[in-house]
Amino acid sequence: GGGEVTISHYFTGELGLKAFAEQVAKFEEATGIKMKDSPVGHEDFKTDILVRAAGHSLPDVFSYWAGARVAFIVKANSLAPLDDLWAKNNLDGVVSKTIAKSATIYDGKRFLIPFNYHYAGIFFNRKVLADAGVTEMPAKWEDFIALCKKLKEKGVTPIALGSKNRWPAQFWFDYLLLRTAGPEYRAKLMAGEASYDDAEVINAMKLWRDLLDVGFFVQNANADDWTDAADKVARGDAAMTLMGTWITGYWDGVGLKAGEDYDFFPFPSVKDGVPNAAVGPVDGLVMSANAKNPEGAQKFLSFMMTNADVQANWAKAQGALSANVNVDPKTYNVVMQKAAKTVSEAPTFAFNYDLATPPPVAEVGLSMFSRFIDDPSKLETVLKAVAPEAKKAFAE
Amino acid sequence: MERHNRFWRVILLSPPFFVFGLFIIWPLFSSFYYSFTNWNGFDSNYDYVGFANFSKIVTDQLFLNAAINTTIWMIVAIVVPTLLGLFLALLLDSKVTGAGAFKTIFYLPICLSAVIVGQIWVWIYQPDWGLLNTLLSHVAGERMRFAWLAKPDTALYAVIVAWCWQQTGLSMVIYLAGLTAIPEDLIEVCSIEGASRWQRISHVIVPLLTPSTVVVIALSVINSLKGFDILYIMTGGGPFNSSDTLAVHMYNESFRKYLMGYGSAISVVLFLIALAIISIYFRQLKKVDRIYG
Amino acid sequence: MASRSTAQGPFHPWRVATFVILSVLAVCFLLPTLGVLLSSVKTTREIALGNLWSVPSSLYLGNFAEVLANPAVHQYFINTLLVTVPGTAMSIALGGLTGYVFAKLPFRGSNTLFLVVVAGMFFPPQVILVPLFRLFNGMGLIDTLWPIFIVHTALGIPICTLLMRNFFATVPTALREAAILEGANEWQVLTQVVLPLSLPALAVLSTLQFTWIWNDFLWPLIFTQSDEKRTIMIGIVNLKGQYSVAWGVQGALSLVASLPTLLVFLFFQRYFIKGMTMGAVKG
Amino acid sequence: MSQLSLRSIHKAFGTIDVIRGIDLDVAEGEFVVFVGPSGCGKSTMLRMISGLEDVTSGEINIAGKDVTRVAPAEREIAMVFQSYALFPHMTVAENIGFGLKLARRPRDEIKRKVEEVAAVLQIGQLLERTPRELSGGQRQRVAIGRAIIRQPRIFLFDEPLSNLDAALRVQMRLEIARLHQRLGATMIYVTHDQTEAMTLADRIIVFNKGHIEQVGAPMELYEWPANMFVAGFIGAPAMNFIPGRLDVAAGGQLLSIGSFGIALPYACDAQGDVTVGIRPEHLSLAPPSERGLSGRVELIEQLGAQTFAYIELEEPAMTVTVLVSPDVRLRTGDLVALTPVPEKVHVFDGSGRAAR
Amino acid sequence: MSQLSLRSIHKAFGTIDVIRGIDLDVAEGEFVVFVGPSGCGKSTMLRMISGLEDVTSGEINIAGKDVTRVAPAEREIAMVFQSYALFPHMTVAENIGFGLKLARRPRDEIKRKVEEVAAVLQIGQLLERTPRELSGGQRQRVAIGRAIIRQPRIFLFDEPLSNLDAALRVQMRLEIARLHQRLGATMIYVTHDQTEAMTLADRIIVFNKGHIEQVGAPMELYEWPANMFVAGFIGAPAMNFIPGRLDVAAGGQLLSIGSFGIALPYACDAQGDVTVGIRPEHLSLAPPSERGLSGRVELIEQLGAQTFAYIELEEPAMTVTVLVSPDVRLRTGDLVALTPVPEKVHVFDGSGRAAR
Ligand SMILES: Nc1ncnc2c1ncn2[C@@H]1O[C@H](COP(=O)(O)OP(=O)(O)OP(=O)(O)O)[C@@H](O)[C@H]1O
Ligand SMILES: Nc1ncnc2c1ncn2[C@@H]1O[C@H](COP(=O)(O)OP(=O)(O)OP(=O)(O)O)[C@@H](O)[C@H]1O
Ligand SMILES: [Mg+2]
Ligand SMILES: [Mg+2]
Repeated sequence: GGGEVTISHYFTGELGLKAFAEQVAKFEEATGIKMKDSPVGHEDFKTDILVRAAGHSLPDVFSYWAGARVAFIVKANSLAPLDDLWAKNNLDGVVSKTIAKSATIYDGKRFLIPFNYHYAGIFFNRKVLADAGVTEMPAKWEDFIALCKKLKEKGVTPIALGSKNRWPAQFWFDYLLLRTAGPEYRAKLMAGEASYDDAEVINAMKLWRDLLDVGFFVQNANADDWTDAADKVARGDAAMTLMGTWITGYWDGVGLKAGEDYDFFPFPSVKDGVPNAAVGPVDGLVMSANAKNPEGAQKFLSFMMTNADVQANWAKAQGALSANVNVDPKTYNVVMQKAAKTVSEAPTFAFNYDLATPPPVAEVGLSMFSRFIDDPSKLETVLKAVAPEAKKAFAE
Repeated sequence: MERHNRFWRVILLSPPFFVFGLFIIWPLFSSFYYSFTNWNGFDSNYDYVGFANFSKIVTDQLFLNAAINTTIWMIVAIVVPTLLGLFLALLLDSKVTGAGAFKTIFYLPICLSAVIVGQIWVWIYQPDWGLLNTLLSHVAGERMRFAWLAKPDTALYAVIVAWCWQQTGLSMVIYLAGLTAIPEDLIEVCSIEGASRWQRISHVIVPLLTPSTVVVIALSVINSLKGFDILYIMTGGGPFNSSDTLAVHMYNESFRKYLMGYGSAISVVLFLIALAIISIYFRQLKKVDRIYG
Repeated sequence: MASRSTAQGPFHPWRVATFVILSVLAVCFLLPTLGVLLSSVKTTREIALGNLWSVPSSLYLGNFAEVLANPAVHQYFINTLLVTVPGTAMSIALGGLTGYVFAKLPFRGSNTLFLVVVAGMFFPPQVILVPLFRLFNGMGLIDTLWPIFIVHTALGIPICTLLMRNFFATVPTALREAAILEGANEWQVLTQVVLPLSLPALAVLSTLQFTWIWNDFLWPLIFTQSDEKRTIMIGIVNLKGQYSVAWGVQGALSLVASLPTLLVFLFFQRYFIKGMTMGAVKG
Repeated sequence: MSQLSLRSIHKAFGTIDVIRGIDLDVAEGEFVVFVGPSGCGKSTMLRMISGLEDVTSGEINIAGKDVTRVAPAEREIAMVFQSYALFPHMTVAENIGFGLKLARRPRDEIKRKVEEVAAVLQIGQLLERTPRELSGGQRQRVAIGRAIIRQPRIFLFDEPLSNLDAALRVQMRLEIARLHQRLGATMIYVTHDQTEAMTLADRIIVFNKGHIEQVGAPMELYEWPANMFVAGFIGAPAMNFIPGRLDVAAGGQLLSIGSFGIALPYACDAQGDVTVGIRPEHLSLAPPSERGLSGRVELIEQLGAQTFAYIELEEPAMTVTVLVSPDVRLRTGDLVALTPVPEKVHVFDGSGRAAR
Repeated sequence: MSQLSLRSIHKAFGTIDVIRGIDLDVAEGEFVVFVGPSGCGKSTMLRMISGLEDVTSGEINIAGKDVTRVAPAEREIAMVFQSYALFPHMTVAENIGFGLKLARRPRDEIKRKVEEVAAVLQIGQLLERTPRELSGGQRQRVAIGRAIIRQPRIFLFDEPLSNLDAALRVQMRLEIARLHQRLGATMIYVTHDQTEAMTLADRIIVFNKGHIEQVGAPMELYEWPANMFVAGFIGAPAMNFIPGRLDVAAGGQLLSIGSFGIALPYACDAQGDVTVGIRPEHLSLAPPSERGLSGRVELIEQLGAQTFAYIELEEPAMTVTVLVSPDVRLRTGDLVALTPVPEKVHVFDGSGRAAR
């Protein structure tokens, strides 16, 4: 149809909004279809989209976080399956395999067009590490500990964390659990088939606690935003932070140079024999089940996905990686190229915690992390309390 | 006359009651309907669960926590702006130089939106370079790095301070109004009877300000029951629910956990609490009316 | 008043003390506001590096330039005015009608009804979010400014009713009766006699309602979707991206966005106190 | 045909009967004054006539038309309120012309009529002021102006002068009297003020507890009160009430107060214990040696033209008020004898009814 | 030594002189009444005595001590306000005992004193009520109670009875008189009410535009007013002022009003055009055939004990008020002749000064 397509998304902020609008404009120019755009800040987006769903008035297309959240609304019959679209546009050849496998299929059908994705790694200030005499990045847990010790001796706080909004802490849990208990156990835990007082969880958390106990983390992590943590690394007050690739967009924005000022290395392996999974969120576009203009919406989705130029520009503005394999890696900066490579080489791609487990459980877990960070000595009590709460949350 | 009155009551009340009924009362009740279901907001299928949501409230630790926080919030948010507003009003009433400018300064925070207020106070409480720690460091002589908003013991109170900062101006203005309503001759009686400044305030002015106090308290209660925006912006109820209030809890359950049914049940309870408070308020109002009318 | 100020003799230690105390408090009250001011004249980078509270070495006006030159911001302002002014006026008008009936034409059960209306002030608005969305969606009004105007009108009715009723109660009943004997009907009594005498109450309510509606961002967030329909507070909120914030611009916009409410207060201030005295304080 | 007639009017507020059966006819052009203690229902009656208050039962006729259910504005009445009830936000001219404006009369007609009325009341130069710029008397005049302009059949006044100071009250009272003469309109006037009632009324209606105690011309009530209530209520200073006894004696009835006896010059249908009512001006002072009620001067009040003495009687022990003629010189503590004018002595029986 | 003495008191509000040189001595135990037109500065003077208002210049002495700069509470005065100024949140007992409580007197002493005072004022049974539950008269009593309990040297009353209705006013007036006798305290009393001033005052101070016009005992002012202002102000109904001429004639002075002449029985230091002042009770009515001021009866006011006639004179054309003796029967429109009592005629010169 030639009518309007309504779209709602959480790409706000100065850069995000502008870049997204540019890409939408390209689509409009190319097809003559008008898009009706509705950007909402991403915290408010959650409320907004729920109200609209409850009001039976979802936009034709909207951005959403792949994983449990999409699964949740798929279960509520709010989304339209996109298998035809997928096949027609031969998206198998366009979308990165790892991402396609992990993010697009729910209940056996495709519901999400992965727009771009992020990868969480340990980003660091090159100069600080160089000053500490570090040349080789740690691949093993022991090396990582040694690195931290070295930094600490130099008077630099090894790890910055800004967990005010809770989610930045989750990557630590994700990686530690994935690296010790493996992706399968984690998937079970995320699905409610394992318990938070299992030994696997306790072990992972204990590793984390050890880091906290020896003061490798900045003080008052709960008081900082992730940007504050990024700033600390940028300033050199801290050396590294475990964060998504969007941090590159933020750093570029304040004038840091990729590869010169900052770089990253993947989360080290902890236990032998456990595959090195990559963690990160996938931003996707979905189509609502009651879309008023499904044809236009599908056109939009395929255009956005298949057009390499759009993908490249958009990924750059977001500091993200494109899910489109045809995007020339050279459009990324050096650090991002490295990240893309890491992901493509990773055996599995796992969603970060709050996208991997259903929202009610994620609430419980995220609260657990910040409670734990506030007082690591309470680990056992915290986990004991969380286990039944998580069970209850799964029940709902 | 009565016939005429009846006619006009209907004419005059129809528009407001239509608007109020259609856009407030009806949505309110239709929202209450969901408190008997397990609706998640997205799904058009949901089940009727009777009073299950309400019995869940009884065992919900977070609800209890939020209820306690709301009570604390309400008490502090009533007491502090009321007393501070009264204090300011009394000072300003004594015809001090620049009273107009002072009034504007103290009222200024009300003009700011919760979005803005929340952001400013986050900056104030920032542990490393925030204003509060910077100032405290100068006083204490050592570097202060306390994370006011990140510690469960202080987060709620830190937000309340911001809240009080914003609300005091309103109490002040109401008290200033109340002060102008105190008959001059009662104050004159005080000087003739030999009341000291303090006696005049404690024995006469404050009791005579009771009608204003009732209004100030009512507004505080209303605003603190609603108290959501600023809290949501500053702590989001965190760290780990330590600063949840009932409104935040209701929001979390409904919109973050997608438990619309349970969230509605919480809002029903919230509404009942509000009704209880308001009828107490009205009873008080009648008493005040009888003495001061 | 004379007694309060003159009975103190030639030297006024109290006055000096009062002034000093007030000044100290004023500084305390101003400091936070200063934060907005500072953030608006610094670059986002400077703020991100923790230099918010320092005295700026040079004034960076780029934030203001960006805000003021942005056509979207102009649209936000227009939209906000388009909901705030009619919303303020309409809620006062409807509250005036109910207030008039409760004050001058009471009937059996009117006190209970009054209580129900006033109770409308007490619940958190999130409660009615979803039903209202459905209602307006059904009316086809989503993504227009109408729902915001309507909801603020409806939500304003309780406080307006409360204050208008109390104020009208201070207008002598004899005036209404005199007008009725002259052949006025209730509508004429209300518009030609009672309302013109209630200007202070109107000032109070105008200030409060204007401030509340102007500063609100929940309803515009939910009921508008396209950027051309958004209000200024959404504009501020949306400056925060998923992974970034433009602090400086946000500060500048916040400052600009707070001016109208301040101006309204200053404009109505004189009547405000008087209106409060007669409307609110008399219980 | 009477201008106003009230037929067994009752009024209850909730369960409280405030007006309990009022029947009254007022002739065209008559000036009727309602008096009575506070709370007896005068204002309520007036408001029922105006239509501002519904009657609970009964019928109100104005000019022969039943107006019991007619709207106030259509009853052809005008009311002047105690508080003046001027609209503070309107000028004097707007206040006076308000009714005409509501009736959508042409602008110049309103202007002309307002000026006419203002001329009558001599407030022509005040037309552009607002009420707060007027003195009490001027405000009252404006209120009256607003009433006059509508040329009503009946004017209702509810204590119109009670907010004015003494001198103004006298002046405004005269103006109302003149106005009544000039307009010849029917007026119903509620007041607490003795002087106003006595000087203005063609007839005074004495209310008490929602019913009428007595109706009559002022001097009729003054001289022939039907009962103790009216006797005590009309006249200032009030009539002295002294306990006495009435016995049959040779040649008539003997009224004794303590040991002092008066041969009543008229016949009384009472006997035994009675209350004797004597107005201050009907007691004269004599040296203590003379026959009379003996007592001692407690207090003397000289008002210039009049002097009142308060005399403490020996028997019965009580204080009575006496109007002293200007030529008598008295001092506090003097012993005196009081002799009443027998023809002017009122006798009330046990139930308070005048026993004449 | 006088209890209160005021020495050349001036008061200005901004640039407006409100009090322009007041000198006054009040003896211990004296009851002094301030009267004067509205806005003449009575209240301001009272408030300066109380200390609520500063004097601009001048000196106030109480009991020989200069209190000009002393705080109100230390002047040993008590003040009763027109509005009663009772604290609505306190019971009657608390209101009365307020001053003692402030002075931190023991609880039982306060209780005892409050009960004593309540007994004096007969409000013992009201002690636990709040002011809203009291009638006007009761409130006034409580206000007086609060004044009495402090045993001040001087009581100041600012129109204390003006909010009460006529009957209550009479009653409270008597109570204040009794109170004065009982306490023997110095009292300064502001009023608008003729009767209150005449009956209560030992001395009346007539204020006008911030200065004193005349000071004297009530009857002194009534009979010998120093000027037209006082003559017109004291006495109700007011003195009639008629333009006249004073000429020297054989054997004395001849005062002519129109064509009617009176041989003045006393010497007057005026000549030519004067104003003649005659009180209503000093004009007597005679048939029109008799010699006198001829006129026509315009209006008759019968107040019961008194009857006033308003006579429209032929020459000069004006209306005068006459007190008619009860035995004269008059009707509106009757032609009459008025003869003044020559000894009681006042003559005022061009400047309004009594020319005697
Ligand atoms: N609206 C009302 N509701 C209930 N009772 C009323 C109302 N209006 C008057 N009353 C009662 O009716 C009685 C008569 O009142 P009304 O005002 O007629 O007295 P009044 O004779 O005019 O007294 P006053 O001389 O004090 O003006 C009083 O007891 C009063 O309390
Ligand atoms: N605080 C004030 N500021 C300015 N002018 C004042 C003030 N108080 C009184 N006045 C003026 O001083 C004059 C005298 O006022 P005051 O109250 O003493 O008169 P009053 O004789 O008591 O009058 P009334 O009989 O009406 O009570 C008036 O013109 C009044 O307007
Ligand atoms: Mg009345
Ligand atoms: Mg005065």
